[in-house]
Amino acid sequence: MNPASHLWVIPALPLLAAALGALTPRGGRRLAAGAAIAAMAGALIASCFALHAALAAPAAHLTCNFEWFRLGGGAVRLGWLLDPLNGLMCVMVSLVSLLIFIFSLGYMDEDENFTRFFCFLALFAAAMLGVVVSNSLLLLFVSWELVGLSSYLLIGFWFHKPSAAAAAKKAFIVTRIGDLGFFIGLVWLYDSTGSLLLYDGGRGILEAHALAGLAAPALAGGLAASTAIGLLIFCGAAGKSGQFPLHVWLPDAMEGPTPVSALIHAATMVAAGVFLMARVFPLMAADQALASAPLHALTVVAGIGAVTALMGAAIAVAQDDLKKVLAFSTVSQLGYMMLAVGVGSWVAAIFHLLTHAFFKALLFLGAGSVIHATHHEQDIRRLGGLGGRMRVTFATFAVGMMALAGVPFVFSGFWSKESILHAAMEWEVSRLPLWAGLAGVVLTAYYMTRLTFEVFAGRPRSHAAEQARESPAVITVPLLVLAAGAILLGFLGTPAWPWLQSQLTGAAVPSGPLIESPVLTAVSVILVALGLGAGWYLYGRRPRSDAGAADPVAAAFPAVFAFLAARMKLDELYALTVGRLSSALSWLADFLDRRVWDGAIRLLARLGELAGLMNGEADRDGLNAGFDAVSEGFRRAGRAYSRAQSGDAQGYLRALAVGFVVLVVLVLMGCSR
Amino acid sequence: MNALQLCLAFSSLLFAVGLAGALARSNAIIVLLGLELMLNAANINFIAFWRFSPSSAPATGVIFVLFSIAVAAAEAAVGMALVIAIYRHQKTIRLPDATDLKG
Amino acid sequence: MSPLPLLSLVIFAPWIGAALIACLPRLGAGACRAIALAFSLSTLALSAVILGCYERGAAGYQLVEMHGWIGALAVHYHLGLDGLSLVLVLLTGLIAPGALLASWRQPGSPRLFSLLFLLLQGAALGVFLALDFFHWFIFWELSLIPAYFLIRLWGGPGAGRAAYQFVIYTLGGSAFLLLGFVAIFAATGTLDFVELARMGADGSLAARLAALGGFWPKAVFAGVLLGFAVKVPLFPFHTWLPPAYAEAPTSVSMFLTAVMSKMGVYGFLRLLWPLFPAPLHAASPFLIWLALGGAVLGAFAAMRQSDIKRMIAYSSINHLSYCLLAIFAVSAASGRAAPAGDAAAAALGGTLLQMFNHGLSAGALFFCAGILEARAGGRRGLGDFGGVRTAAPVLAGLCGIAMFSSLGLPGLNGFVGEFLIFRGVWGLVPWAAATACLGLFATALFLLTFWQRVFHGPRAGAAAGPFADVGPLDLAVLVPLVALMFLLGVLPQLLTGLFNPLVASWAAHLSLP
Amino acid sequence: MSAALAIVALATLGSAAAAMLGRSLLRSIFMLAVSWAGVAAFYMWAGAQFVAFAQVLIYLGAISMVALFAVLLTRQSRDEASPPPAALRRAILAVVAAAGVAAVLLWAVAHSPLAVSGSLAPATSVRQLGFDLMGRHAAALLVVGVLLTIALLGAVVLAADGAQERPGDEP
Repeated sequence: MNPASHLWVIPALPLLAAALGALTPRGGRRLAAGAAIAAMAGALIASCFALHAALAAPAAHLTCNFEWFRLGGGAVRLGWLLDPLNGLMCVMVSLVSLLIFIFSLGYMDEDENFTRFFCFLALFAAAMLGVVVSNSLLLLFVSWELVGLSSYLLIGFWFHKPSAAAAAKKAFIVTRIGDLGFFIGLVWLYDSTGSLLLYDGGRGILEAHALAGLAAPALAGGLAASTAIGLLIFCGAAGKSGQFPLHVWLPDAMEGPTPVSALIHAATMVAAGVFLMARVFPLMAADQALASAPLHALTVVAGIGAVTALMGAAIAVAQDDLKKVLAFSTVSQLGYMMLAVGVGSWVAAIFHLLTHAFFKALLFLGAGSVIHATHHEQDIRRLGGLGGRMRVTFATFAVGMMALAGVPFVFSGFWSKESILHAAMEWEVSRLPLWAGLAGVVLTAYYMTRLTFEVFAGRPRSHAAEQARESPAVITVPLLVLAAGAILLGFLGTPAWPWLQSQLTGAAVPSGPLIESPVLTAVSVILVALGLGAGWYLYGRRPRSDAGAADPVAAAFPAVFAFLAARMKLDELYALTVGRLSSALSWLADFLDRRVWDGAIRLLARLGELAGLMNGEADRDGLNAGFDAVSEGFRRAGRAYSRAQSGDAQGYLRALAVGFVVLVVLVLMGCSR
Repeated sequence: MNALQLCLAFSSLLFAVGLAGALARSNAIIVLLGLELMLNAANINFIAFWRFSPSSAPATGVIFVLFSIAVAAAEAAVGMALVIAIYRHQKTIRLPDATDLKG
Repeated sequence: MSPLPLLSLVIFAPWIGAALIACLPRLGAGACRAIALAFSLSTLALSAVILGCYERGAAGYQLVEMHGWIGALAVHYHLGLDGLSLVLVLLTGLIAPGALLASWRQPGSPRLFSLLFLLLQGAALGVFLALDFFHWFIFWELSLIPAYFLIRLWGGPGAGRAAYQFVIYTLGGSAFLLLGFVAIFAATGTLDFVELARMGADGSLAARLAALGGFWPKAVFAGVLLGFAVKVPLFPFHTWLPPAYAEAPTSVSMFLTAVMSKMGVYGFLRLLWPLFPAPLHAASPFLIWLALGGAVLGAFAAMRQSDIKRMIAYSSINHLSYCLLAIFAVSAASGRAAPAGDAAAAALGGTLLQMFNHGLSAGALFFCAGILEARAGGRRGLGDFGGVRTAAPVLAGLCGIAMFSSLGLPGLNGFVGEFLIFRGVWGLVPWAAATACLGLFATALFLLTFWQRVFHGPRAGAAAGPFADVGPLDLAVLVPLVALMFLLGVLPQLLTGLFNPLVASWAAHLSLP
Repeated sequence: MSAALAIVALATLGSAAAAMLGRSLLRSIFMLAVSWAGVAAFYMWAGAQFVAFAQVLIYLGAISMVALFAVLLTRQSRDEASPPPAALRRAILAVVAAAGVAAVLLWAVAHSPLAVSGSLAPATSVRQLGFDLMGRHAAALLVVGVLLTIALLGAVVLAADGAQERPGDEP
């Protein structure tokens, strides 16, 4: 029995819940939420079974392909795929989703569109699981776009807020730009291989036969088709995963409810791009064999990843909104993952993806707990002193913060980040990703310390913060579970016991010493300590006294801080370039339509009228605007001619008759002469 | 004068009558009907030439007349519609009053 | 041959209904509407019967009816149905009753409206089923007259002008079409599509036209092309479309965009391409630019519209340009040493799917725009609304699904057709596919802007006061359409199965004479 | 034979003249119908039965009816009589012009060498006519069909209510 043939159950369960939620009237809160949570629990159990089956044979790619529809002589085929990568992602996604669904019960309790919220959440989970389990790039793309749709719906969940509506649109449009690249890559790939199945018993696009064909230097400049296709697919991944320069939507997406930020914009959806890169890694790496190619796809990925990692971390330093800090931190961490893929270690990327999913979901839910307790106060300058009031939240948030900062040995973030840095160090092409990664480490530790001290230390700086009380169990229990995950998950992939690595690659990875390269580890530990120390020195030593006080860094370097706080002005840059360009294009199209094409037709008509004028058919309406200038001369001439026109039809007829007679007589006289 | 010339004379006279009517009367309907008479006169010519033509095999004259009648029908329909339109605008169908197209 | 003349029944059933309404002058408004709806639904019912006896594996014409008619002109009463016609008949059957329901509460004489509408429906069906130019052209022209009056008499403030423009423009186009076919008749002595397609395939049509004079083959091709280009419309012959669609009453806009715009594409596939493979091949590099112009500039022009219906009209131009792009790309590639059969099959299959899908989504969008217009007392600017989703969540949901279907969201019907078109065009003319992606981007941009301004934000404009959600009548139209969007998005084989043999045979015979 | 022609011609001309002169519109139309019937009789005389049939059908059947409708629909028109001097002037000018045309035409007819062949009417069966129409003249037939359609459309448009004519341009 092929376990992959039952894989469709995993996305189908939440999809059913979503359909149920969509048809439930507003009052059916229990039904919608219950169905969604039950479906997620079912999906989690099914995922565990799937993972179990996948781990039984880690090297085998279990597939179940089927025909979607016939077209011409061929057919479009789709399929499901099961291997350890899928299995782990399934479990992670469904577990995090389940926890966040439960969290949402408490967080969204007062919202009047509660049922709709669970419907969208379930739709998202279904689509995300669809991305994970599909064995066809087409099916993956379908789910991919549905993920985008549910993200759109959830960011704009409070659609009556104009900012939320705008953020939702921005997210959809920006990711769509990337997706169009993905789409073209997909179409290109389909055209050159005739299939979109990843694994198909030797005929799939990730298998040797197809890759050999794609990796030939077919394009101008000795580029391989696989390089171009890989980069186009990377466009999609970059859009979804908030990579520079398509990251601009992610901070705005924080307009959505906090569980949404945690689930979609921290743990799962944004990681889908990294997952995609890992999934099609053989394709991305196909051009590595081509030594003469001027550009390798993975080099670009590594470069973009490094830039994103550094840029995200730098911007996060200067944000004042609790969720925006976390959002830019997500951007930065996603950059790390892409960097890992780019330097060839997709295993490290997935390792970091899994640990990041837990600790970032934890951080967001912790932030959600704070926001819930303070009645939607998100400005860190107006919070403060919550450590004593919300002990569970504080403790779990601190765990997440330390995992993210990479505090050594205990927390999962340390291990996954070390493996990325290690991979970057071993990359032969360039050292820049490593330097960027190390610079990111110190910034990460610094801004997370700043955030924690601003929110939890000192004394309350607003009424809302004074009133804050610990959140109910439905919120804190998921926090505790995630905190446990944020600590324990790291031990799955330590160099001493590389269980995760062996499973993902399907080949036994020999266990080595706990610390692979002591120098690198020492450097990164020192950097973490430096970041933590700097954060404590600036924000922890003397906590901010009131909300209006200036940030110590802003006081020292106002220009730099303002530039970073304005997100490096990238949004403005986009408004000036892409926005201007598209509105100019639309103006041009509209102008062509109204003036040129329509004008050409009218000109034809007017020419007819002019001919009429010359013949005396004076048109009372004259000529319309737009042609006045040209036609004024004709009009005058016509007016002169039209003196003869009395408007008396019978007069014309009479003139005709007389003219005829006169003409005949004249002709006859001419003949007879 | 042979028979063909008689026919042609007949048509000429009919044409002249139609023309006189179209010129003399001020009622648009009568004017239009005068035009119809002139068309009829032209048709008579076709038939006459066809009837007395040296090579009588092709029925061109007849066919031409058929088309001409069709066109006349179209013309009459549009003409009468015009009359009604003018009437609606001006409350009269006197042609001497319908001089909006005056230059 | 089928014992029952099914196809004639399909065409003439709406006309029988129209005659019935015309003959019963004392009919009340409700009875008129009921009769019209019943006869309009007949198409759907009959196409269900046709589906029953339709041979899915065959590529040729089925249920053929052929009777001698005008011997001297070699005109036969020749009807036939293949996958292409069947898809369009189904679409007509779906949209026409919906459009009638959309007019249910419309002021003005329901008697005349129903009568004209049924005439229009029958004429459109005739165009899709006739296989002889003689009556095909009669149907083609007859469809204009009721459309004209429907726009003129029930349209908005600018309807008179828009209707004139519509009729004059399309009549002008079809005059060239007619002249072209007169020349074809003079050259070949037949007007039968099947016969002419055979001649077109083996090149004898071009040879005979050339025998009339060297300039004729090109002139005839240009004339026929112009006739269809105006009807679809192909950029830049599209300027009649936005005012006509915008000023027409909702029901007529639905029918115009869903069915009548398909008549032009149908003409391209049924006549222009089979009859003139070589001239079309020669012209297609240029025509591809025009189709791209429609796809990209149409979408960008839509972005600038402030009138919702004009915006949807421009999106129609954009969507139909994809169909034309696919046809031209296939034509450009035909005759190559290695004909890309798979890509051509994808492009053509995508075209047929896109025709049907565009009918569904644009029809539904126009219907939603009509609801908004009715609620707002005739206003339909983007700025006249705000926060409608708060006031009318069900309408917002249904309209949103139609919108996402229109912008090609996977999982809904629009995606499959667009994917296949792009996949095919990429295989044939890659740069065109890449350029056309700009249109996809702009479509998303303007549709989401529309959605944001009308449905999101605080309640404003017409939605500030009491604003009713959809009623049962609206649901009766929208729910089937939306259900089909989901169904065809997941199971496109329901549709592709009908025309796949046809597409396969097209793709297999791409050689030039 | 010429006598028959003369009678038909006189009747036709006479009724046509009466129609053009008559005061009453209704009587004019009636006289015109008579005149058209005379033309039909002429066609019969010339052996073109089918044309005669068409003449009766279209002129007597259709055009006279259309004219009648037009008369009835425009009943409220102000009195036909123009101020006498103007009407008189127009009438005189009309007669002069018509007489001139008639004179020219008659002179041309009388002085042209018109040969007459065969006193027998050429035999044209309706069947043959049909073949001709659908065969050699098919294109013209199509064009005329379109013309009629458009004329019909135009007539309806013109006669339709013009109240909503020329609204403002689109925004």
